[in-house]
Amino acid sequence: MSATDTTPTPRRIPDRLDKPLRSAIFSWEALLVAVAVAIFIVNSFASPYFLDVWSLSDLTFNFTEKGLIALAMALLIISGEIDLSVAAIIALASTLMGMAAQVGVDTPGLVLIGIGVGLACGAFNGLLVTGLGLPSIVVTIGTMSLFRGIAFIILGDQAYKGYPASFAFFGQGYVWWVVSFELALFGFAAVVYWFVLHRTSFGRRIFAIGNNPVAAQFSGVRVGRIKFILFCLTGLMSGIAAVLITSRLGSTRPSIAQGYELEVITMVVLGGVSILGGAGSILGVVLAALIMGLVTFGLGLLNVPGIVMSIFIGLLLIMVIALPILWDRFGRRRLA
Amino acid sequence: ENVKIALVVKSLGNGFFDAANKGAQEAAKELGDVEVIYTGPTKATAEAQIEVVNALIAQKVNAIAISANDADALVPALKKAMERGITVISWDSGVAPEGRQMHLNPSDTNLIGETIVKLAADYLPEGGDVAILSASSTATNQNAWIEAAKKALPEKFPKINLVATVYGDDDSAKSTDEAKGLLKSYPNLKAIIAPTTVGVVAAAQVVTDENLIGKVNVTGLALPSEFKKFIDNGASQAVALWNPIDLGYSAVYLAHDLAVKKMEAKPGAKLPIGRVGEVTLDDTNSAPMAAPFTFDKTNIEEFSKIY
Amino acid sequence: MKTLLKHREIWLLAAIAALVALISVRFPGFARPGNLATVFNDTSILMILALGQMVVILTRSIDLSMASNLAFTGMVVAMINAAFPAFPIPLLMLVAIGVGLLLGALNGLLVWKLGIPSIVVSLGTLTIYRGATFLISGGAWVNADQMSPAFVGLQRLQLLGVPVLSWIAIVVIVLFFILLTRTSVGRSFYAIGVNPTASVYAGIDVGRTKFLAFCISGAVAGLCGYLWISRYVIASVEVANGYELNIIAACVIGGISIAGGIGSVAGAVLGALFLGIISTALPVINVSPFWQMAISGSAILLAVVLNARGERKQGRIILRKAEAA
Amino acid sequence: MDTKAQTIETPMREHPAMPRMTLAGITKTFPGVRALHNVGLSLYPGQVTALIGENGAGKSTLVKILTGIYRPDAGTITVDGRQVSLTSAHDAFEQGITAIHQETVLFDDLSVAENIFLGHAPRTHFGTIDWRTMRSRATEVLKVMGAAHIDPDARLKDLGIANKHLVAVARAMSIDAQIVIMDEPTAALSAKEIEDLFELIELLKRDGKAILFISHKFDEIYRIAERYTVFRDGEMVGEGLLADASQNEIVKMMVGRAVDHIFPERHPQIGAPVLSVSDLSHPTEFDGISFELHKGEILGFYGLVGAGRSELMHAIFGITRTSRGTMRLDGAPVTPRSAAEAIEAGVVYVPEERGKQGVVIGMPIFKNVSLPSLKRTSKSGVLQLQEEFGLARKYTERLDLRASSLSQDVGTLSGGNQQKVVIAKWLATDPKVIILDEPTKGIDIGSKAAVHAFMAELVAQGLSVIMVSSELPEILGMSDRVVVMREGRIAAVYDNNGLDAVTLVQTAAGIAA
Ligand SMILES: Nc1ncnc2c1ncn2[C@@H]1O[C@H](COP(=O)(O)OP(=O)(O)OP(=O)(O)O)[C@@H](O)[C@H]1O
Ligand SMILES: Nc1ncnc2c1ncn2[C@@H]1O[C@H](COP(=O)(O)OP(=O)(O)OP(=O)(O)O)[C@@H](O)[C@H]1O
Ligand SMILES: [Mg+2]
Ligand SMILES: [Mg+2]
Repeated sequence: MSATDTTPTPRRIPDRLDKPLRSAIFSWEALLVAVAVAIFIVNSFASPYFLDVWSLSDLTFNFTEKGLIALAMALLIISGEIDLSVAAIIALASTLMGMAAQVGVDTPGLVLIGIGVGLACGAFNGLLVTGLGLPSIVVTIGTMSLFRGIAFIILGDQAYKGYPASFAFFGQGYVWWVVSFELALFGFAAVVYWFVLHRTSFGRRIFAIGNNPVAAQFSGVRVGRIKFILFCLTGLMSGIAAVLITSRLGSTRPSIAQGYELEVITMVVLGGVSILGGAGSILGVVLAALIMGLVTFGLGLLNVPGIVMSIFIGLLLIMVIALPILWDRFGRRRLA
Repeated sequence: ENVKIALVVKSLGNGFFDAANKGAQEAAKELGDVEVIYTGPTKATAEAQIEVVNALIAQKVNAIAISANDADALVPALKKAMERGITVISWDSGVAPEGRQMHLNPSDTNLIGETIVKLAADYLPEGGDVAILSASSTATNQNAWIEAAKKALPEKFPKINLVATVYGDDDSAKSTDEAKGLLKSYPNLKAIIAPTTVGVVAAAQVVTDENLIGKVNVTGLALPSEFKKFIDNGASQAVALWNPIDLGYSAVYLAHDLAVKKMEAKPGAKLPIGRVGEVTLDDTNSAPMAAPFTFDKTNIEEFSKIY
Repeated sequence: MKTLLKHREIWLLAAIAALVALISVRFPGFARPGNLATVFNDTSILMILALGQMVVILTRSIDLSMASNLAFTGMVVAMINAAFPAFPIPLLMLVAIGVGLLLGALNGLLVWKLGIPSIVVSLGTLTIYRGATFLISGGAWVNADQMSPAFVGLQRLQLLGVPVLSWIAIVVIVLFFILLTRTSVGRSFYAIGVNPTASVYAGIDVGRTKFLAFCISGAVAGLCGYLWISRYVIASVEVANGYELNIIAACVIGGISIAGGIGSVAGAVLGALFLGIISTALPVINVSPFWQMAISGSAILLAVVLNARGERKQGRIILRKAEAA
Repeated sequence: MDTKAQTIETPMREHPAMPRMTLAGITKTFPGVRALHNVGLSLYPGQVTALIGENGAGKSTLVKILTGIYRPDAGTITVDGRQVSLTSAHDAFEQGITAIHQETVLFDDLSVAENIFLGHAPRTHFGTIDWRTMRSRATEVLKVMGAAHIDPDARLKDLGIANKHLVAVARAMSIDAQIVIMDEPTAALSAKEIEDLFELIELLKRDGKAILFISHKFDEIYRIAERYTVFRDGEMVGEGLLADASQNEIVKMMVGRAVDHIFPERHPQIGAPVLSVSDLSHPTEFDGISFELHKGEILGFYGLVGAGRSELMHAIFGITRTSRGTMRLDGAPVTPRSAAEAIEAGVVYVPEERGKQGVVIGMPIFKNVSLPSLKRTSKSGVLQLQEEFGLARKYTERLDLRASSLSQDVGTLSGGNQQKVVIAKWLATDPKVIILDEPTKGIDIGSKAAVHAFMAELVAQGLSVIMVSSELPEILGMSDRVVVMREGRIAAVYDNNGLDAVTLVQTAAGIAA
């Protein structure tokens, strides 16, 4: 970044200075790829069972549902907001699907209900945040209790089961050989979200809002409307995740998906999305999802308790963010 | 090549399951060719347990013996395990029949239901109000016991009046709040029945703290080592439990027999379990291990050293 | 300033009084002083934690790791007590505060020296501290039987008819009151929350002040680690799992602005009390406990909406003078 | 605290032999901007030194260095003969330096008393803050300043901008300092308050304090100061006794050339009304605003700080909701409910706070330029980078933007070049009316002239311009007509022929001529 406007430049301003390769090599995504590959290799050596197509396929279930939500959450966090109620939305959507299943609603209807409830919950969050101008972190801490609370009121100590047989496909079915429906859906959604965030004017506006909401508003970006849409999207993805997880478990309890919100946010932050908004990429989030799947599954194969895995994830989270800062600081001191 | 049997528990760190693991290791030694993998999530949720099951499937274990956090949610994952040729049984807290080959009840459900009420009734010759403090509202075994207890009440204990059932989620803070709530709402409460090792400790501590020793009797299912203090101080007269060591032993023994000796688990089948004896499967392919054993002042000292 | 803040707390107090009155209709004994004292005692730990969290929130940060810190410290003191029952309890409490402070300082250092956003730091340490709890204990529980009578009994001792736990809460409340209203450090927590740039101009080291806030929330979490374990007489990895959100909820209900700079000791205490009453009263008045979550969720939303109204900038009334003229 | 002891022995006003504070070789560079280069300055006890320079000359930067907010890249600071290093605001207090900063840096949610005493509050015997003493001392300080009407218990948020500024002055006065720095202290004050402030300064002089006074107003400078130092483009270009220098000489030092060459020659071709605003009102900010803007016209908006001009423009641009009134654009009624709608209608706004409202720092130049035009540069919502680069190049090159590439982060550009990006962004939307709010605030001389020339070019092409400015020369040099606002209302509208500065100032301040 040695270029400044003090040096006289020709009247013609180039589009960009050539450095795509260099920046790609030193990017966050490259760091994550390196971490993912390293974990993959370590896993292959540590457990003889790891390199097996079915193992690798089962591994994906550890992250697909959370990953789907993380895609939308990434957009929301890039825009400078956050949604802590996603897991509670899953609980409520799943509960209402269960209710519907009890009265004989069939698979397509159940899917619609799950997604619809998710969307409605997202819209409720969005309305409170953008309509009343409340801080999203507090609003969604509130709705987190509210949504799951409603699920508890409806279901109490009961569980819904007896979903139609065809409903099992979403969480347990395979599209082709070892490729599960969940994985395929995640892959498809990742491509869609990548396209939306990085290739459309909507995505551009999300970045603008995250970097400077006021300037974005003064540039004609409808900040409130876009944030509202992002809350709806996050709700929608939570609804989809609710369909998948309900189908995978074949039953519903109000305590379903407890604690998912923090895992989803961890995934997003690990993926290089700035918690302060304005920066991030879908590729990073997908890689982070993969890393979390690899770590949890790999350590699971070694029968390491889950809690130890979470230490690893926690350390990874802080280190991956701290390292570039330390690197930068150390580098600068050496130069000075 | 050793036979790998996974003993999957509701959550790690629970004294009850640690004792079961002790029994499992004993069974492994006795059977000779068995390697026991003692595992489970740290959080007692079905989702976490499914991840554990998936990892076990990938390790191609020969058998899984699971104490489930949720009777239904684990079914798909365990079905997948069975499809991949793994023997699956549940023990302690059961799985719905389609998710396992057999279920080993620690004891007869009706017998447990009756016993927990009896423990309260024995010390209430005049009768009175009692309440139940259970674990999580989704815990299969607890729900079955409570059901059985309610059935036994009118016929066998007409003077006992069950006023409430509350849930402490096997969380000591929540159980404490619930126990306090019970004492407040029902000033005439004579006994709290907690058929869960976490809840029973919380309830006994509350009774101790509120100076209600002698007025309210805490009873239920408790590990002697964890509960000795409250028998000693009088907060509780007696509690019951089966032997978790035997339970772990039996689970591994049965899993081994089904996996290696290819015994078939079908209604009416009689399956031997080494030193513990023999069980007979009922028409849901489940079987009780033994009658619950009662601990009181006379024997708690001795058993608290064992488990 | 005074009047507006006072209004906020008076409203909350009124809401609590209404709640108590409502409960008394169904359960007449509830409003008895003795019972209210019990409610206070039952809510003490949440109050203390909320005060610690408040200090951090005042500085525009957040500490998600308090509950994990509590679990870790609780396990440490429980294990010490199990291994050395003779270890004096007051000293053990100091150990708890010290261990908690250390963990808090670690959060604070990462925020101060590396400038990582506090939500990321504490999200990381949330899992790390709980994982560390598992590592030091090997996953095993410390049971009632392994704890010494003094360890368990201290907070239950009655002093002037009030349990020591309540006294501890009272002392902590008073200390926080002094800290936040009578010391320059306390005022600088507010200052950097209200306007970090102006704080630099006023000679406040913003990073160091945030670090101190995290040290305080850590120390408080450590103290509560001991209190929690000796109260519920079981130390396990799962202790207080997810409780961080209750603590934040108490702060939010108490009118502490998540954007920093606004909040009071009375607010935090009343916010905690509100949640405490809901959780202790529902079982008492026979409302299914399954309603509890939805009720506290609605309370949070209501509190946020009302507080946002109160904080809304009034706008300058430059026209008033012109109109009068 | 040995500075206190020395106060007493230097009461001499007539022969200030020793400077109280001396700066030498101070250099400070920001990314892309050299704010100060090898400057020096001396302050004498009992004397006021005026620091003079155009916007962006580096005056405030120097103040921030003296108060420990910024650290200089090079140079020395000597106080009472001892070299000191100022690494935080706290160090500055300890050295007996206090300042009224240009922007009020105070705490909205704290009380007035605390705003005055934060960081140096009086203590009780126990070392805790003594609120009672603090309140009474705040009352005292405010009274000395002639601001007794401010309640020390009021929350700062609830004060008007002038009163806030008085609190900032009170804060500086509450510190028993030997060196007092005032960065444009009169900008937000009314005539009476300015008189009170000058009395206060006389008092401080008599106490032997050394004062640095920054102002753009020469009458004030000649009235209160003994010495002057002039900065131009971050360098010191002259210093001496005011008694020896005429205003013209000083202006020449400041600007480096004759003043009347700054504004472009114009031959306005005024056409039909484009924008007519009638009775536009807001509950608290402005009331009953009616005016017309014609094709090819530059309409100046003048007023004192806080007159409500920016708020009015925000309303016309759809950011703020109005309570009453109508707007017509080319005869058709418009009621923009968002900036997006205003832009669609053809009204665009170059905001006053460039960094906050103008550019999206963190995004490259071309993305900033295309942001309001994304509908046109993308195909059914899909970005077309080449279109964007094309658009950005067309307009930035036309404005002679200085940047190394279009992918450079706007944050790394100088203020003037950022302003060009904002203007390029709007030109790309093909607007009818362009509102410029303080278009040359904080812009260096070269860019300033370029912006003015460009404004002239725009109207020559048939656009209409509203220019909000607090700089009289700019208003007088550029506008065809001038609207003067006072306290949220239009005080007068003048044609700009033979209009003089005095009339404008008096109208803006509400003083009868
Ligand atoms: N924090 C900063 N980062 C980058 N550039 C800065 C910063 N502060 C000031 N500058 C630049 O340094 C130069 C000097 O600014 P400064 O505020 O000192 O001017 P000034 O003489 O006080 O002007 P004015 O009369 O308008 O107040 C300007 O070009 C300004 O844009
Ligand atoms: N009393 C006040 N309290 C807080 N903010 C104020 C006050 N007066 C003015 N401001 C702020 O100053 C900015 C400009 O205000 P406004 O539009 O009223 O004045 P203006 O005539 O444009 O003056 P200028 O732009 O020269 O400051 C706005 O952002 C406004 O919020
Ligand atoms: Mg300045
Ligand atoms: Mg303005």
